[in-house]
Amino acid sequence: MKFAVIVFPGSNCDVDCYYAVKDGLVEEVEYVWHQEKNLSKYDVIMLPGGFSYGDYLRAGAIARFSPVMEAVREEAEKGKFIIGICNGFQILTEAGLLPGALRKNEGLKFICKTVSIIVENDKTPFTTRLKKGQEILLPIAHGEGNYYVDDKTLKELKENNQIVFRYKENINGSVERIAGVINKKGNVLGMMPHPERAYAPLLGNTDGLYILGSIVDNFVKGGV
Amino acid sequence: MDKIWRELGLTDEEYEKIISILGREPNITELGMYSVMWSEHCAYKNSKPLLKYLPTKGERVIQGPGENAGVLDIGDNLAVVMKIESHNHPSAIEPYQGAATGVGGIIRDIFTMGARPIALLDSLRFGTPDDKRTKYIIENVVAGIADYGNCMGIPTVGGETYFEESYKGNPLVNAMCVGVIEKDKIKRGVARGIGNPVMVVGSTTGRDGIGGASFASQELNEESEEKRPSVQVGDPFMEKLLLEACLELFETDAVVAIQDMGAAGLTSSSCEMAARGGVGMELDLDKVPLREEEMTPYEIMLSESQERMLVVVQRGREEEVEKVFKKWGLNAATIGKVTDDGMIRVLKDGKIMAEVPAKSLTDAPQYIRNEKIPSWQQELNQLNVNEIKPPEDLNNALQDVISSLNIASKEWIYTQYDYMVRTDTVIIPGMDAAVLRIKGTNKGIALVTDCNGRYCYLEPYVGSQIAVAEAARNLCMVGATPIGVTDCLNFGNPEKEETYWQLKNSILGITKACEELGIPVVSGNVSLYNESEEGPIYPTPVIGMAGLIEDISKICTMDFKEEKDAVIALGENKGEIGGSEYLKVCFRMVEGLPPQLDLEKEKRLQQLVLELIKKGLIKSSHDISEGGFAAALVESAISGKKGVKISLNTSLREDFELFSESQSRAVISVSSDKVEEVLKMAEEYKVPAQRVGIVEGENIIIEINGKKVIDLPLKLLEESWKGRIKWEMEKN
Amino acid sequence: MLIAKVYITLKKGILDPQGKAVKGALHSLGYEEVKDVRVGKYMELTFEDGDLSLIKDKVDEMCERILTNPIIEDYTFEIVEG
Amino acid sequence: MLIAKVYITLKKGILDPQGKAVKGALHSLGYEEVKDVRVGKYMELTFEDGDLSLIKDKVDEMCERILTNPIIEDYTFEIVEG
Ligand SMILES: Nc1ncnc2c1ncn2[C@@H]1O[C@H](COP(=O)(O)OP(=O)(O)O)[C@@H](O)[C@H]1O
Ligand SMILES: [Mg+2]
Repeated sequence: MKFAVIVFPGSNCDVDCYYAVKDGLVEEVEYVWHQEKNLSKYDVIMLPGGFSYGDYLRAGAIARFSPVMEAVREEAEKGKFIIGICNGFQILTEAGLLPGALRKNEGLKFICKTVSIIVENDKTPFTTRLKKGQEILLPIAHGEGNYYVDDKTLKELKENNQIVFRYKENINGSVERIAGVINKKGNVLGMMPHPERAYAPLLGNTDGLYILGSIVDNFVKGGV
Repeated sequence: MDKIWRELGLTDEEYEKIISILGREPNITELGMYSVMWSEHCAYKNSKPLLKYLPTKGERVIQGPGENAGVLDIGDNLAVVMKIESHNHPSAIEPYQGAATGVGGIIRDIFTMGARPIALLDSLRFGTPDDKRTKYIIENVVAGIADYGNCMGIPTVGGETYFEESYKGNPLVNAMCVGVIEKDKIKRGVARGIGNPVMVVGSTTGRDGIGGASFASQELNEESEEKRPSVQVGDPFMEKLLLEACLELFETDAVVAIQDMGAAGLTSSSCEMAARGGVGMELDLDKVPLREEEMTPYEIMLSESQERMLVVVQRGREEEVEKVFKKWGLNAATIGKVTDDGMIRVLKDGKIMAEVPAKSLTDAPQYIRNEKIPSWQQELNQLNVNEIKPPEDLNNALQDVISSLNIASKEWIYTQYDYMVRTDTVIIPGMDAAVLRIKGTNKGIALVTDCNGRYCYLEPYVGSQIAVAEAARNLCMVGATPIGVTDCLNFGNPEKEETYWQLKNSILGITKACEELGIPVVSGNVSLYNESEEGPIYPTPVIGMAGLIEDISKICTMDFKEEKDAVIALGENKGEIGGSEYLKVCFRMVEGLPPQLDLEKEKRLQQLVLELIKKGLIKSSHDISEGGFAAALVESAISGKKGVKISLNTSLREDFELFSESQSRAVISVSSDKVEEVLKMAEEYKVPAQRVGIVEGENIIIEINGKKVIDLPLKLLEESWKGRIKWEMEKN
Repeated sequence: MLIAKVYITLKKGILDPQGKAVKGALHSLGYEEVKDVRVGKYMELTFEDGDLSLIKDKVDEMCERILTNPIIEDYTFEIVEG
Repeated sequence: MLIAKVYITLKKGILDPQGKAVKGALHSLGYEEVKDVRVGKYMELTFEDGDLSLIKDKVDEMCERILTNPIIEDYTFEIVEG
C-alpha cells in the first residue's frame, strides 16, 4: 500500500509522517506537492502538521484552497483513508471535511509535551489496535488546538460516535477535551496529537503505531 | 554633512581613513556603508585582536571562524555546521520581534552553508521577573523564539536561562543553530567568476532596521528609544520557503556563492563575498525588489529586511534559479554581476551612487584598548566564608535553593518550543544536554550552551574556563565526546578599560580550557556595549558546544532509574561557596572567588563518565553545577520520580557539603552489582569516588556524619522546582 | 482608492481567552472599570476606485469564503474612501 | 453601557507578513482587485455608563500602556453606546 504525505508551503511535520510510515510501518510513502490535482494512485492520504501559509490568517485557512484539496475531497468521497494531524486536522476542519474549528489554546501559549490520550472509539479503521477507554501517550505540539463545536453538532458527534480521542486532562480548553474526531462515514480522521512522532523505541514512545498500524490492518482487509 | 559621520558612529580618525582610501570625500551612501561595516557588530574592531588567541584548529575542523558558520567532520561523509548569535539590543527594545529575528538570522547562517538546520538552542539572561517590564520581556522573548522556531519546523532542543539583576536593562538573547550536511556539499560565501550574475532572493527590501548594526554597537539609554531603527519584523513562513528553496537549489550546481543578508544587509553580503573572492561587484539598485516606495540608495544598501539572500550564480543559469524560487512563491532577481576590479559599485538610474573597494569595507580599523583591573575586583573577591552564619534549618535552605529562579526547572520556557519536530530528538530538554539522532546512521550529536556570568564577573579568567568545562561536562554526561565550540561573547563597553580587561581575560580563559580539553572554536559572535543605566552586564561568554555520539544506543540521562540502585558521588568537594547560588539565594551575596578549576582533573572526570556510559555500567549521570551536590541529587530524583537516601562523611560544614559548587563532579547511579567495577574504574582514572547512598522511597533524605540534615518529600520539592517560574510569570 | 475595513470578532457565547487575558492585565493595572474585553481581528483591504456596491458584494464573499470561519467568527465591514 | 472600539494597525513601513499572506491567498482565489491587505487587531472594551471624556482619556492611556505596542503599532478608537 502507498501513503501520500501532502506538502503545503509551510508544512513541517511532513518529514515526521514520511519517516513514521517508511521506518515505523515499513510501507511505501511519497511526498505530494500541494499543486497536485490527482491522488488516485495513493491508498492513504496524510495531511501533516506544521504552519501552512504561516497559519497567518487562521490555522489551515489558506491551505484548504490548495489545488490538492479538491483531490483530497474526491478521495474522501471514494472512502479512502485520510488522516489529518495537527495542522492537517485544522485544514480538514477549515475545508469542511470534518466538523468544528480549532481555536487558540486557552492558555494562549504553544504547548509541546507528551500527554495522555483516551480512546473513545475503537471501531474506526484508525483505532482497531486500541481498546475503548485505553490510555496512550502521544506528543502534542500546537498553539491552536482548542477544539470547538456548537452544542447541536456535539450532540451529533456523540450520536454518531465521531469522537475518537480525548485528552485525559484539559490541556488546551477543547470542548469536552476532544483531541480527535472522524467524519460520519468513518474514513477521515483529524487529531491534534502526533502519532507520527511516536513510532520508534529510540524516541521513547511507540504508541503512535497503534493508530498508524490500524490503518495498515484495515487496508489489508479491504478498507471501509 | 556637518560631521555626520559622528552621528553614524564613526570617529574623526575613521572618517579621515575613509577619505584616504577613496582619495576623496565619501558621499552619504558610501559613508553609510562604511559606518555599518566598520561598526563593532560587523567588524569586531575591538575584539578581533583578542579573538586571535582562540584555538581554531583540529582534526575535525572543516571550516573555522570567518564563514557564515563553522563546520566539523563527524565521519561517514557527514559534517555538523554550527553557529551562535546575539540579538540583545533588538530584544531589549522589541522583545518579541527582536528574539524572533535573532532566531531567523542564525538559521540563515546555517542553511547558507548548504546544511539542513536540525536544532536550535537559546541562551537567555533576564532581570528577575518581579517588575512588569522584565516580565513583559521574558514573556515576549520566549514567544518570539517559539513562534519563529516552531513555524520553521526546527526543534528548539536546549538552552539555558538565568535571572540576575545585572541583565535587567539589557537582557541577553543568544540563539544557536546546528545543521547537518554531506561534506562535499558545503557552500561558501566566496564570490568567483568575473561576469557571473548576482541575485537577491527571498523577501522584498523595505526600510527595516536601517543602521541596526551600528545601533547594536552602542550602549542603550533613553535616547536609543529615539534613535531606534524601524523595527525588523520576522516572517518565519517566508524563511521556511527560503530554506526549502535554497536547499532545493543547492541540489543543482548553479550556485557559486551565497550569503545571507543579516546586519548591514546588501552592503555586508556583497562586500564580504567580493572580498573573500578577491573580486568586485556591480549592483543595480533599480533591480532590487522593494517593498516601499522611493527608497534611497542609502536605504536600500543598509536595509536589514529579513529573509533575504545574496547569491552568485553560474552565468546562464539564472532561469533555473528563478524557477526554483518561483515554485516556492519567492522573488529571485538578478541585480548585478561579479567584476574584476575589486570595487563595490552601486548604480541607480544609471548613475554611480557608490564606488568603494570591497576589501576596505571588510578591513575595518582594529583597536587594542587599554585594560585595567576593576577597582572593585579585590573587594569583591574577599569573602571570609566562616563569617557566614549557617542556616538553622537545612531543609528550608534546600527548598530555597531548589526553587531559586536559576535552578528551578525551565519547563515553562521549553514547553513553548516544539522540541520534537523532525523526530530526531532522543534526549529532550530538561536533561544535561540535548541529543539528536542522525537518521540513516548510528550516530547522534549532543548540544548544550553554558555560562555562569556570576563566576565570570567574580573572576573572568576562571569563570570562562568553567563555562567551557561545564559545557563539555554536560555533553559527557549524556555520553557524547565534545568536538567543537561556538561562542557568544556578551560584554559591556570595551572602551572602558575594566570591561576590556574582562573581555581579554575571558577570551584567555576560553582559550586555555579549549586547548586543555582539545576542543576547537569553529564560529562565534561578539556582542559588546551591553550596558544600561544600571551599568554593564556581567561578563557573559556563552559557550555553545556540540558533542558526537558514535553509537546512539549508548547514551545516558540524569534521572534515577530503579529502586535500590547505588548512588555514587564522583569528584572532590572543596567546600567552595563563593559566587554560588546558595550564597545568593540564602544570603543575598554575590561575592568571593568562583570555584577553582583543575582542567587535568576535569578531563579525567569527563573521560571516566564517557567510558562508564560506553561500557553500559551506569544507569544515570548528572553533573554537579549550580546548587551543588544537593541540587544535582534532587534533580536526578525528581526526573526519575524516585526518592533517595544519602549518607555523607565529611570534614566540611554541613551547608558547604550540600551546596558548594566545586567543579569536576557528578552524581551517578549504578545497579548494586556494578558498584565495585565502577569504583575500580574511577580509581584507574584517578577520580575520587564514593558510594554515598541508595535510590529508595519517596523522600530525599541526607545524613551528614550520622546526623539527618535533610528529610523532605520528593513531591514537595518537585512542586517548588517545577512550579516556580510559572508562578512568577503568572502572579500579578 | 477605496478601503474596506473588516472587523472580525468571535461569535457571542464563544469563550475568548485573549480577551480574558487582556482584561486581567487591565485590572492588574488598576483599570477596574473595564467590565469586559473581546479581542478580534481588523483588516484593511485596499481597492482601486470602482463600483461601490460591486466591491461590497466582493468583500462579503471574501469574508464568507476565507477571511472568517463562520463556525466561530462574526464579521462586519464598511467601505471608506482612502 | 459604553463600548470602546479599538483598532490597532501596524505602523506604516513595518512588514506585515499576515497581510501579505492574506493578499496572496485572495489573489490566488481570483480576487486580483485587492491591491493591498493589512491585518491588525480589533478590541471591544465594555464600560458601565460614565463620563465620556473621562473614559476617552482612560482608553487612550490603556492603549499607550498595554493594549498596543507603540514601537510597531498605531491605534485609533471610538466610543459607542452598547
Ligand atoms: N531557554 C531555554 N530553552 C530551552 N531549554 C532550556 C532553556 N533553559 C534551560 N533549558 C533546559 O533546561 C535544562 C537545565 O538547564 P541548566 O540548568 O542550564 O542545565 P545545566 O546546569 O546542566 O547546564 C537543560 O536541559 C536545558 O537545555
Ligand atoms: Mg548539567
